[in-house]
Amino acid sequence: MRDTITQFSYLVASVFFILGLRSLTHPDKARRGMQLAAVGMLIALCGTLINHQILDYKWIAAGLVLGTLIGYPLGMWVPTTALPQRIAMSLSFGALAATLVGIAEYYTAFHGGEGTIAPARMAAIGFEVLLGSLTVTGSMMAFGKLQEILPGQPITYRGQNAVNALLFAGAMGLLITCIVNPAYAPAFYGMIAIAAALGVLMVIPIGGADMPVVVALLNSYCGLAAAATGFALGNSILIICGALDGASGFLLSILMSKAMNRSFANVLFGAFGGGDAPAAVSSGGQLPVRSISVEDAAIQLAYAARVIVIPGYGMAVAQAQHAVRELAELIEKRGGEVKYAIHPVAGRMPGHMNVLLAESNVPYDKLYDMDEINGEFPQTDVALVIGANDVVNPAARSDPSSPIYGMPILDADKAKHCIVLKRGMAAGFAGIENALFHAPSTSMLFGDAKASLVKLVSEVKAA
Amino acid sequence: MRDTITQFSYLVASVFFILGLRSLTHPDKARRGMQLAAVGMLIALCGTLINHQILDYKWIAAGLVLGTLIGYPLGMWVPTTALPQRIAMSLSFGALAATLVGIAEYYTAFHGGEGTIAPARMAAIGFEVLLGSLTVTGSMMAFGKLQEILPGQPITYRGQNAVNALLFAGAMGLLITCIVNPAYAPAFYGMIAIAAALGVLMVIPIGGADMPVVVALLNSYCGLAAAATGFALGNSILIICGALDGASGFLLSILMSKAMNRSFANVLFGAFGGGDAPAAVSSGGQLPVRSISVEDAAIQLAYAARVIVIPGYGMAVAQAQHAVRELAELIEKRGGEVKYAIHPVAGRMPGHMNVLLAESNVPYDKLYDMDEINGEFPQTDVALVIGANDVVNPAARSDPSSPIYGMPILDADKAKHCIVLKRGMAAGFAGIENALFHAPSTSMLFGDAKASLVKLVSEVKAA
Amino acid sequence: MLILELYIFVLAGFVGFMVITKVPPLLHTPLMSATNAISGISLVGSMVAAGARHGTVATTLGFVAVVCATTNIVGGFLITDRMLKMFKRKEAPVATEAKH
Amino acid sequence: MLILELYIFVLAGFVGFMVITKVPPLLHTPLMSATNAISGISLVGSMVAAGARHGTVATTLGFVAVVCATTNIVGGFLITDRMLKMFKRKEAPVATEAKH
Ligand SMILES: NC(=O)c1ccc[n+]([C@@H]2O[C@H](COP(=O)([O-])OP(=O)(O)OC[C@H]3O[C@@H](n4cnc5c(N)ncnc54)[C@H](OP(=O)(O)O)[C@@H]3O)[C@@H](O)[C@H]2O)c1
Ligand SMILES: NC(=O)c1ccc[n+]([C@@H]2O[C@H](COP(=O)([O-])OP(=O)(O)OC[C@H]3O[C@@H](n4cnc5c(N)ncnc54)[C@H](OP(=O)(O)O)[C@@H]3O)[C@@H](O)[C@H]2O)c1
Repeated sequence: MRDTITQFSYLVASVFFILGLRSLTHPDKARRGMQLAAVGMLIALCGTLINHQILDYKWIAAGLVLGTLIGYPLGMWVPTTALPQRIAMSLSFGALAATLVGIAEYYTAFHGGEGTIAPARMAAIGFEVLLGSLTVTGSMMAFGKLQEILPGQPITYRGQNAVNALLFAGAMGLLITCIVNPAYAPAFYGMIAIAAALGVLMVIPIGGADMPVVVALLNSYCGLAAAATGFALGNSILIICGALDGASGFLLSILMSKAMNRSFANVLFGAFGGGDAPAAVSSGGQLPVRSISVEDAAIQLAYAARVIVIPGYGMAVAQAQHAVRELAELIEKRGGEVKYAIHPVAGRMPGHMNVLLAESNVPYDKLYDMDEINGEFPQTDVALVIGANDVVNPAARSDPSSPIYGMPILDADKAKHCIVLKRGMAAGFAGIENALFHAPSTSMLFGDAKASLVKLVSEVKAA
Repeated sequence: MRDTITQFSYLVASVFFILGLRSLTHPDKARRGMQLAAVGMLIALCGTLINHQILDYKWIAAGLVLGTLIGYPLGMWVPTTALPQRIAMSLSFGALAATLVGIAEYYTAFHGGEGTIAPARMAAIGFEVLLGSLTVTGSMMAFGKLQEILPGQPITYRGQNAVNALLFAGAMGLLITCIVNPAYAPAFYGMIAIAAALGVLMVIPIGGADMPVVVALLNSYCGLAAAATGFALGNSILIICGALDGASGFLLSILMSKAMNRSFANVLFGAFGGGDAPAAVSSGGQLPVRSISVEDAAIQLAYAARVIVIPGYGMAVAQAQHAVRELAELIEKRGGEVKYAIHPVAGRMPGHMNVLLAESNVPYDKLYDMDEINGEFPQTDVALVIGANDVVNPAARSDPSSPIYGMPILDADKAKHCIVLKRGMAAGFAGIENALFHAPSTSMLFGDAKASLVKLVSEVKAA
Repeated sequence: MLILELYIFVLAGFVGFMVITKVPPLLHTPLMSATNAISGISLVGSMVAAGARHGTVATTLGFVAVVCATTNIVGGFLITDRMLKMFKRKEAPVATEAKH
Repeated sequence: MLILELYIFVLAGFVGFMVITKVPPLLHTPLMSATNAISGISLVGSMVAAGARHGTVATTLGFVAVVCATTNIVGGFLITDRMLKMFKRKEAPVATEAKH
């Protein structure tokens, strides 16, 4: 009886989760939908609490309280600019939970449990801890790189991929050993250790700016781990959520590499995208650069009829989103029209710019996807590039030798004038020159994006 | 072992089915996709043949052969104009299969079987035979009305709905009896009988032209019956196909009633849509009608720059689709532009007109949905209405008292000229006057659609 | 067991709903005949009934069921294919097919 | 049993695929945090491990798992809601909300 209640609570919860994700197809419905999903989560928990296997509630209660205490700040206080690392971190938490459950399953089976584990179940547990521990360390590395605790540059050495391949083979071997002879504990724990090491080694050679792709990919691993847990425990809701999670992570990573016009393989083994640092020094100088004063820039903007704002990672770094909105509203008050052009991989994660601008109350119907707006640049008076670089690099269109050649970009160079806000001539994450900055129609407004924007606002007010 | 193979074959088949239906989102992919689904079906069959419960193959073989012999002509020789009744018929076959399997299950359980049936399983079997037999008789009635073996008019008598409600209650009562005491056979067979009767009585009061809605609805019942079979046999593929079937039937019937701007309730209990007959005589006469000669019509069409063809049920009756294409091609050869406007419920089933025109090789990118094309009528020289009536009845826009008021229509009356091909002044299925036929801009070309079109073709050639 | 089947039913319902809503009116008739063909899957149940040697009654019922289901499968897939074959773009159908 | 779970996995995969592909780039970041929150469902497994009295080791592992999962659930849903709250139309947000 009790079991049936539990099962039904899970069924209801799964439906609510699906409806919740489904609601994300439209911003108006999204919030309601996710609240429904949260309710579903609550139902599932209550359904579990009545499970007859649970004899002792104090550790559960303690865990719930402690988790809430940690979770609340992570939910309410993390700045939107720190979202990528935030997601990487919670990913490692999720994976850790799955792994530990798997280990507990294995341990209890041989300490007071049946004393053995059926092959199918062992395989499930094996995949669970394998993917789990790999994701734990991997996403911790990703977190470190995104938080810039760890160096962003790819760390490479000869025969790296060979080593990884070897380790992977080893882990698989141990997994099979476990399935054949589950009682042999060393194989099990050895497998976990290797997987953990693999997680580190796989992320090391990947540049900081590629982390989002890695995170998305790890997200799908984490999902698969959860699904495996479901198979191990015979728990359908875990299977369903795992599948949903896996699908989402996988699709997003595909989408990102596509938008960066790079293959998965290239992202994972290309040792590419070492952050701004490497090329920062090399570039600039040779070619002419027209720098512009705040006053002149303000005049141009004040009298522009059509302005398109192109935000990039730099806006996130400078936390300039509020200043941007202010400026835009000023221009609109003066009769100018302002649109925002959002490149699919502007910033450091999918939808990064959308969230930042939404945070500063820019109505989302003013944000245009690349394909919608690219045609409008020729009729645009000023393209205002705020801390964007690679996503407006014409080399992607023109220069087959460029590493980003073929990546679709925003045609800022086709606007009548283009004003670029950045601190110096440093390259973007791709670490390459950007001809746009040297184009005759372009003028650079050097300095921190936020500082410059604040100045611009007061100037435009004055104008 | 064998079982696992069977199960996997079912899993693969289910995936292929889903992919097949998914492919129907685009005509180019559709064919491949459905062939994949057919392969899936084959796999499922092979998977079943190795089932160890099967001891004797001769009756299976015989059934397969006989079924193929009956199915082939039904697949290859049925004219596209007879599709609605064709679908109704195969629906009754499917439902019959489900019902018989259910009965066999029940029978064997008490003759050489376990001697009893667990409540859950009994409930499943009960729903299976209940929905099944209801669908069998119901869709046979629908077939009769569509094939015009039975009178199209709704047959009504006082307290009809009360009687049906009573019968339904009775069936439910017997179902519960079965669940409580499965051994009591009379309850089981009585339930089947009542359900069968209910199928007949529920369809009797529904007009011939509403049959497509009924068919779609019965389709979803049939799906649910199949799903119930799946629950009874513990067979997942039946559950999945049942759910797919149910969803499709349900959505289509919703769509149809929406497009007719009628509620389900109205369709099912409204005793509406008695076919052309009732109003046929009453209408016409009073108001002026401008009839036009073939020659004049041909001239108009020959020199028209923009023509929109509006096909309706009459085109299906007259089998005029090929003549239509011929005429259209002639006009195009003379430099005129021809588009086809397809109303969602033109004809007698969803997509009816699309199939007919596709059959006569009209490329599908010349077929426009109502919303796409309605705006173009004012710039149209000639709207050529071929056997359509209700779907171009302005009363739906203007006259709140009209039974079809609020149903979206094609604005043929807004075209510069409108030529209507029909045999007389008879009403459409809704059985109501059509002001369009009396409009000053409209001229009627009386006669069978095909005959008139053939004449038009030769005249236009001459012009 | 039963609960798992319930999960399957619900999920399949979701899939069905999402798939069907994406089918354009253009192809609604083929859709109807396609679901008809697929519903013929009840054949797998019928075959067991017809072949399990559960006595004449069961066998006969099973036999008839097999006939009905087979009819739907054969007829359904054939007519669907026949219809879909007819839908063509303005360009030569070959070109269209080549696309995929 | 296992096979039924396989069905569930496959069907859920379909559902996930179809649902996610419909999410516009605008909401990809909330999507990521939403899936993160939902992945916290592993809590149901953790709770059993923590409460089943299978000895100190299992209980400890379970306890840590519960903490991690809860963190994800609480943090994930809160941050998702926080983000979604920010997406507004040009009209007053009230109006927008009222629509649904
Ligand atoms: N969105 C995703 O999902 C995703 C995922 C993976 C990789 N990526 C990659 O990330 C890149 C995103 O392109 P992007 O154009 O948005 O950024 P970007 O190419 O990385 O360039 C950012 C620019 O902002 C400037 N900047 C940094 N801090 C600034 C500040 N405080 N004030 C003003 N300017 C500042 C930097 O130049 P200075 O140092 O001279 O100021 C830098 O050139 C793409 O190459 C994309 O492939 C994106
Ligand atoms: N498509 C669906 O899914 C569906 C489902 C249920 C109900 N319906 C209903 O069916 C109706 C369809 O509207 P409709 O305009 O397509 O058809 P309609 O309103 O039924 O009118 C058909 C017209 O064609 C004429 N006609 C019949 N045979 C003809 C022939 N051989 N040559 C020339 N004309 C001929 C008839 O007039 P004459 O007798 O004077 O020739 C009749 O007025 C709508 O009311 C709709 O609600 C459709």
